[in-house]
Amino acid sequence: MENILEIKDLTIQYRADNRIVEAVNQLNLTLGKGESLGLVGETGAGKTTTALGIMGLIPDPPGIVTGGEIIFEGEDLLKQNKKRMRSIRGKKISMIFQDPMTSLNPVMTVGSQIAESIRIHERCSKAEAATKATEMLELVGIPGERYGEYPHQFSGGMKQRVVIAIALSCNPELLLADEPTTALDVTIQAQVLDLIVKLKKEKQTSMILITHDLGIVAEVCDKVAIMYAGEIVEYGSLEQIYNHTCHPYTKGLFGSIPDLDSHVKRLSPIPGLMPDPADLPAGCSFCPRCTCACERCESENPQMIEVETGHFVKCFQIGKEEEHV
Amino acid sequence: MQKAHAETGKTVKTGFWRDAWHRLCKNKGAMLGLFLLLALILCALFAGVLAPYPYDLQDYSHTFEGPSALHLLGTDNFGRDILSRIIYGARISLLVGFSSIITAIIVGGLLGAISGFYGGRVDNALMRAMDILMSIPGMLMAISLAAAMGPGLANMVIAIAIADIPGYARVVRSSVLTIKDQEYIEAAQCIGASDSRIILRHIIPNCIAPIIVQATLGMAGAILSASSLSFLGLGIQPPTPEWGSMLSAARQYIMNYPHMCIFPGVAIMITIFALNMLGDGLRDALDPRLKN
Amino acid sequence: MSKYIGKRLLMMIPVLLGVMIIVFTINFLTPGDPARMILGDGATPEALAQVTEELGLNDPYLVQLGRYIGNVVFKLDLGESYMTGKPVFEEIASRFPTTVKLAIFSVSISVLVGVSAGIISATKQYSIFDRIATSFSLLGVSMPTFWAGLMAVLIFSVKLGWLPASGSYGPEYWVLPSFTLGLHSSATVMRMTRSSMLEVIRADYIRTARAKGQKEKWVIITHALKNAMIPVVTVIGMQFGGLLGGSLLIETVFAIPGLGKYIIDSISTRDYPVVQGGVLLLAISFSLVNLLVDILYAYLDPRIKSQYKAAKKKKGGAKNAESTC
Amino acid sequence: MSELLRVEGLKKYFKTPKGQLHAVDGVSFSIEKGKTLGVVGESGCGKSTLGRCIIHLLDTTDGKIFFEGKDITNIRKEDLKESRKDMQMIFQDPFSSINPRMTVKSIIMEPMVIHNMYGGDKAKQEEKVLEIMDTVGLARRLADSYPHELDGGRRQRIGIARALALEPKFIVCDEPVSALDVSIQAQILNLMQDLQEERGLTYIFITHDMSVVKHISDDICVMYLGTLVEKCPADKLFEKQFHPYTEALLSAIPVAKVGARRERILLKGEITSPINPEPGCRFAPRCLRAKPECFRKQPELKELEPEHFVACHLY
Repeated sequence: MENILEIKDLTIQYRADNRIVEAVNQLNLTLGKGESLGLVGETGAGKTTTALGIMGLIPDPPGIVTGGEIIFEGEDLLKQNKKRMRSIRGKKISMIFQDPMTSLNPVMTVGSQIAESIRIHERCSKAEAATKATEMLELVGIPGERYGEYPHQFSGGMKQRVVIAIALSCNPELLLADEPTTALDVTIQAQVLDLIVKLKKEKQTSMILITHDLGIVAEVCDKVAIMYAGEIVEYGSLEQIYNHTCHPYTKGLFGSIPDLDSHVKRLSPIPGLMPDPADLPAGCSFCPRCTCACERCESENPQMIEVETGHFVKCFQIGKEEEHV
Repeated sequence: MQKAHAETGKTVKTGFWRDAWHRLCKNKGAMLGLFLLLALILCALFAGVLAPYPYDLQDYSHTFEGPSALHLLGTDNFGRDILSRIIYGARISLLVGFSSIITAIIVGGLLGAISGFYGGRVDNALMRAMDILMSIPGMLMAISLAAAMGPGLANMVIAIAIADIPGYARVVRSSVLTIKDQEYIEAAQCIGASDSRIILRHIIPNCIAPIIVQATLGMAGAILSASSLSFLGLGIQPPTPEWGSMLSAARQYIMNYPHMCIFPGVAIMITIFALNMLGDGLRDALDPRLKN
Repeated sequence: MSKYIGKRLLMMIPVLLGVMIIVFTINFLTPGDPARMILGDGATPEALAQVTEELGLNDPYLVQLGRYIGNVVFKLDLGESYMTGKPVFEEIASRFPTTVKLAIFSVSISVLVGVSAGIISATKQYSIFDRIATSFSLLGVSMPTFWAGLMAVLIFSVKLGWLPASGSYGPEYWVLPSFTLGLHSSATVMRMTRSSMLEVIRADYIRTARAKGQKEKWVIITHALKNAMIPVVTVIGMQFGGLLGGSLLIETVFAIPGLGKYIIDSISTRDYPVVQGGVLLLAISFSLVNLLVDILYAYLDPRIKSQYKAAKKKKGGAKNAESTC
Repeated sequence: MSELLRVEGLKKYFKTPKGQLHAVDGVSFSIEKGKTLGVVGESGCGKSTLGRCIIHLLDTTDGKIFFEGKDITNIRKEDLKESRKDMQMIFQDPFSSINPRMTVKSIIMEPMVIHNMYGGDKAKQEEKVLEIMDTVGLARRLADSYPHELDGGRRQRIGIARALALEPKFIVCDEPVSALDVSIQAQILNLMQDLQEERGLTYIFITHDMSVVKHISDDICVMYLGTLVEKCPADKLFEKQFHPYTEALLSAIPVAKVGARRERILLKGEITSPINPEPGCRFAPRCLRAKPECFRKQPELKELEPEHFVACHLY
């Protein structure tokens, strides 16, 4: 399959008060055309930063992309000039943000916010853009009459639908959805997820879904990447990650969520806390919390190993097990 | 950073005020302001030692003299040394600024706290009254009060304080309201804390920071108002040295002896500048959330 | 919208009544015998008693207050000047336009300079322009108005001889006072605009606009500006109050025969009816300006407008589900 | 088994400019000693208000609350302070629920000081604080730290320690883990279960997270717009639901298993306003199976199967 996006050794730092925070650390990731990738991790793992990096929207200062490549349809996004990036943003790659409450401009009508995106990328008159924006509204399940209303007149779920309409208005090739349903109630979340999946299929868009919810990933994605402290620690197909979990962190994540179907009396959480991103451990960043860490893990950062076709794990212990077998 | 310390077990003593002080120390502008302010306070306290001449020593052989080695900032129409008068003037300005702000904060803060804590009708009545007071521009209010009460230090302090009260009432009310919404107030009710304990232990310590910032910036405003009143002849009366009234007297000589007009104004400016810098710095230091 | 304006107008009534009560009470408490002021020092006790009786000064406070408010509201009668014996209303009405003219000139300068400098400073944070503008504004807010006026006279009239120092006989006489007042208050407007702009630029919806591929210039103009102006408008309204107060000082410094100087002169001649009337007129103008500000506010912020619309159509309530948790 | 808390027809209305907001509208249930009652529902369903009414942070509009058989609905102020020793609360937001100007030690000690525990002996209280810190898994060296130095998980442990300081019998937990990351959430959930076992605590566990509520509760109440729509033992609820809202709610939960996707029931529209609600079932406007009757009369809670109560006209 053709790859639409290839990220190689991407490193993004935030610099403030003589402190360097490695938000994204030598990240590698590939996404095939039409695929949905779930990028899973906890707060501070660097998921959003990665997405903003792809969009070229890292706030500078304090953020700096210090190295790596982001190859999208054959061109390195990090080498493009501002004008070229603008023509890619919103047209070829677009993003749905986490908080629908704050991601819409409170003093502009929702219709004009959708139309704006159309006007930027497509040669059309104001009236044509408005017609298309109304269509987009209806597509995401909002009556077209509400074109002239303001964001505060919409509920959270409705606002997120508007954000989706903006993101999909120019039929992007790649959609970055950053926790699109975290701020919503379960039943509304189900509606919005259904909408995203439906539209993605219709428009054959590739997608990176950023979330901390392994349940959502299981329902929506084909590929999964688990992120910890700015790195991908495990990557593979949905089946590989969920049924042949390898990395101790991924195992810990699964052990932490209560299961609806079986009855477990106690959860088995990961001990300890996420390391301070300004002061990462020398070796494997998960080592201080890992139950099966050895001396080597403390001093040396493991490389990604392919344990089966398309299933990569960043852990020394996995290699060992293989050897023993 | 602190998390890391907690993690590694290094016990670094931190506290809200200590942290705020460290942040303030990093702010060059605020440090400059603090330094200037301390210098002014020293001037005011030790005016008798620092001033080269008594403030009311008249020397008719040396009137209207420009700056010289003998009189660093020159002399005025009575031959009095301007530098000495400015140094003594710091006393009045700081005194007026400080006492009117303290009065305004105590009265306004109390009204605002009552309004915010009890809410409902009390709040409504108090806030409407404040709206009315605020619909008269502060300077105009101070001028009419000063005009009604007549000149003098105490009257000036009262006039400025009254004009400032509604502003403080609003600031304190809004911070009390914000704090009242926090879950830790509910938590305190849950463990059976009395109203007075909640106010004293939980609300006041948390709204002191914005009040300090307001007070610093407000003191600058009060000193400006004081000098304006004196300039209009409604505040401190000659021969007491006050920067505003010095300017008022100097005005008629501006054509020929501009030095009389320049230096007292510079003194006012330095004071206000110092307080503004310190106030801005305090705001950043006391509210780390604002600074990203 | 008209309902909103109507409500604001109604709300002004108690405020204006309150202002009248305050102004009257301050005057009531002022020591000094009005009868003696009118008749002069040589007056006989009988004459004094007669005038006191005629003016109703023996009546209780509330009676006098009621009479005062009745006279002001129904007859526009503010009493007579002790000095000239003419109705105060005529005296102040003839001088008021001068003060209004000065205030309008200065507010225009203040808004023009303050808002544009604030916007440029915020969009180019830490640039040379920003540093210079912030330093100037800091000096500006630290300067007393009257001293700034004196320095302007010293430089432009005494030293350079470009502009007249005092009086009001032609357009050139307006330059120094308007610029002194205007530039002085522009310092505050600039600081507010800058900080409000900086806050808005960091908002999520600005990121959304950038993610659409919008040009930075348009992001600022169409998205940031209107939102940033909401708090600035309030500050401009407050500044207008400051300018009315400042006009007392500036008119005195530049010897402009406006209402401000008239009030100050009347204070020194103890012509209290004039002071009372003048202060009342200035306070009323300030209230009217605040009314304008509120209307402008509703225009800028659709959330305020729709509060009034929602009450009209019942549907609005159901749409915006209230959260109670 | 003995009953610890019983709530009968609890109502809480708020006055708003637009009308009466029916936050909680006639909720009844009881909890047995040492058990956990889970209360689930989406935002705006009144679950937090319910918790705050029980703990007397809010006055109740109507209805009765019995604690250990005593009616505590309109308890006198002096008695309320005493009853605080038995009933405590753990809050949702680990950041706003503890006073930023107090040290960890003084936060945990405050309830002991207020209630003059251990005869007001300071040393004894301090010792007790350290003991509680051990219990909730806070290192003793953190006693003099300020909250802002600590992460969300540790702050939530402080909140739990404060609630434990009075050695209560009953704790209302208002979304205690929803602000935390999954790995930390699991740590806190385990801690709460351990405490329950050791101390025989009784919990009301308020949350919007179905998997958490299933994990921790013995019984579950499902709320919708201020009303209780379904109540039954936790395991049973996930096997069989009667109320259409519960069905939809459960089907909407994404399951972290490959191919586990269930038939999803998508509700139409969004939650309606709790202000001056129309008569009839609150869920009727969104219900896929609503009958004309549903819009006329509010359904009563009926016991359809042993221990399984449902408020719906369909049954």
